Amino acid sequence: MSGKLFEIVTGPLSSDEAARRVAAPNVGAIVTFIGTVRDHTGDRQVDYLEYEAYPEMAEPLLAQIGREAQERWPSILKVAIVHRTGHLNIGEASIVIAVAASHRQETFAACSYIIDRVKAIVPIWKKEVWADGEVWIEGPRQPDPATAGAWAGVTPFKAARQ
Amino acid sequence: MSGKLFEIVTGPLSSDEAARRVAAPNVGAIVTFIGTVRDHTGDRQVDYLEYEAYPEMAEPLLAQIGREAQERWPSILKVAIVHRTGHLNIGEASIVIAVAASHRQETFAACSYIIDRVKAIVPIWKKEVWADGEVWIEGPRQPDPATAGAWAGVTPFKAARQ
Amino acid sequence: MIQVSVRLFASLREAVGQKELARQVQEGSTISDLLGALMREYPRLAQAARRTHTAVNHQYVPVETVLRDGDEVALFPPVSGGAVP
Amino acid sequence: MIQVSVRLFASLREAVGQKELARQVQEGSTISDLLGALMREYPRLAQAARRTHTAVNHQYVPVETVLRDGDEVALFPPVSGGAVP
Repeated sequence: MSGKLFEIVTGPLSSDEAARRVAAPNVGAIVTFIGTVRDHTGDRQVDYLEYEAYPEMAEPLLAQIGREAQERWPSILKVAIVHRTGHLNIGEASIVIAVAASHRQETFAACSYIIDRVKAIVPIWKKEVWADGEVWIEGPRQPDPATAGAWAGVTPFKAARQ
Repeated sequence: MSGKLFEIVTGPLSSDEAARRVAAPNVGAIVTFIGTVRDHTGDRQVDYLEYEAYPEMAEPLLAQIGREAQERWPSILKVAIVHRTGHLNIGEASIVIAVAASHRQETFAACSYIIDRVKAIVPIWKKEVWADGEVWIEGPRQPDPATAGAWAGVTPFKAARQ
Repeated sequence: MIQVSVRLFASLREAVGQKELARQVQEGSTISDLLGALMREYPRLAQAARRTHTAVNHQYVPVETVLRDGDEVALFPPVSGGAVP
Repeated sequence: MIQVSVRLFASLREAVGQKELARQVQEGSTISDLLGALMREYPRLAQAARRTHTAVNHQYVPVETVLRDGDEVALFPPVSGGAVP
């Protein structure tokens, strides 16, 4: 992994490495979120996942989500979001988020906001592969201001061009 | 670091290592909290910190806090809390908490609860050392049911013996 | 006529069998027009693309958006980066 | 007389100049009695121990707790593991 704050990568993720991307002498609290591949979805046994991304669009959207979090919680000093694509086995991390601040108060809410937004608007897809089949997991609907989850009011859309 | 879930250690901390302590095939979300040494407290410039613990009492209390979190949020599968003691330089981690669940919903609240409780009841102290002096930082008061912070109602006290 | 590139992802990519296409369309065409033409060309896309998301030059835009020469159009299913947990 | 060990931490440890003491006290003595005796023995402890927390055998207990033979008594300032952030 490089030192970029918002990145789509193909290799293994590390929360220590993500924490280093947001570290600074005035930082006293870092919250990280690690999304890992579960062996099941509901009652279905999962063999592995395949993640696919549209990196040229995903990385700017990750950066936008970082800015949104800092606007909502100005105490947040730095955010890093790294998403992995390709074949991921059970237990491997698909995403690592790191949120840094001088004091911890707002770091948890900001990190929770960020993972919700990533799942709502960033063009990344996953295919579940089982012993006897596979399926692309689709999000619930087109992201829009009314359907961006618990954090409504922030839209990923630009005004339509004419 | 070893594989213990609740531990006072003297060497460097790693959030990846803490996350591995709580990893399992049915885990899909891990939240970690990393407390790091800031270069300042208010307007005071800090050189380094000295952490001291009462390990025989601290480790069982860390385990108790883990159990409290799992009682409050039954979706939490596993908790690890590792605190470092001794001389810590700016930027080094003094505590790492890892909270694992199948789904992320309650992981942030549980992790926030845990760090608040650690600071309220676990016998660990820190001394701030500056260029021209030092001071032991003291918590606000004796921990008791009414003063355990935002999570009142859980007391660290056993009934007084007669 | 104007020239656009089309990026396809996930189930839509599999339905078409390609990651990227180059197409010429009439000036004034919308994404909707382009999508309709592609569905006629790739019948399996019609199945997969019931809930297609649309972006132009890395920005989400409505399907009514008018295309311009050189646009990079992206067609993909609802994002699931993913969904749960 | 009964025998107890005393563990001291942070500012209290520095005030006494030792991590651990062994003391004999009268049967029926409380932590409060022990602390009073130690403050007379170590005048600097009286300064440092204004807000002493007390534990016996790794459990927080009130200062009124009666000591038993073999108890490990701990005296320490409010915990700060730490305070901020």
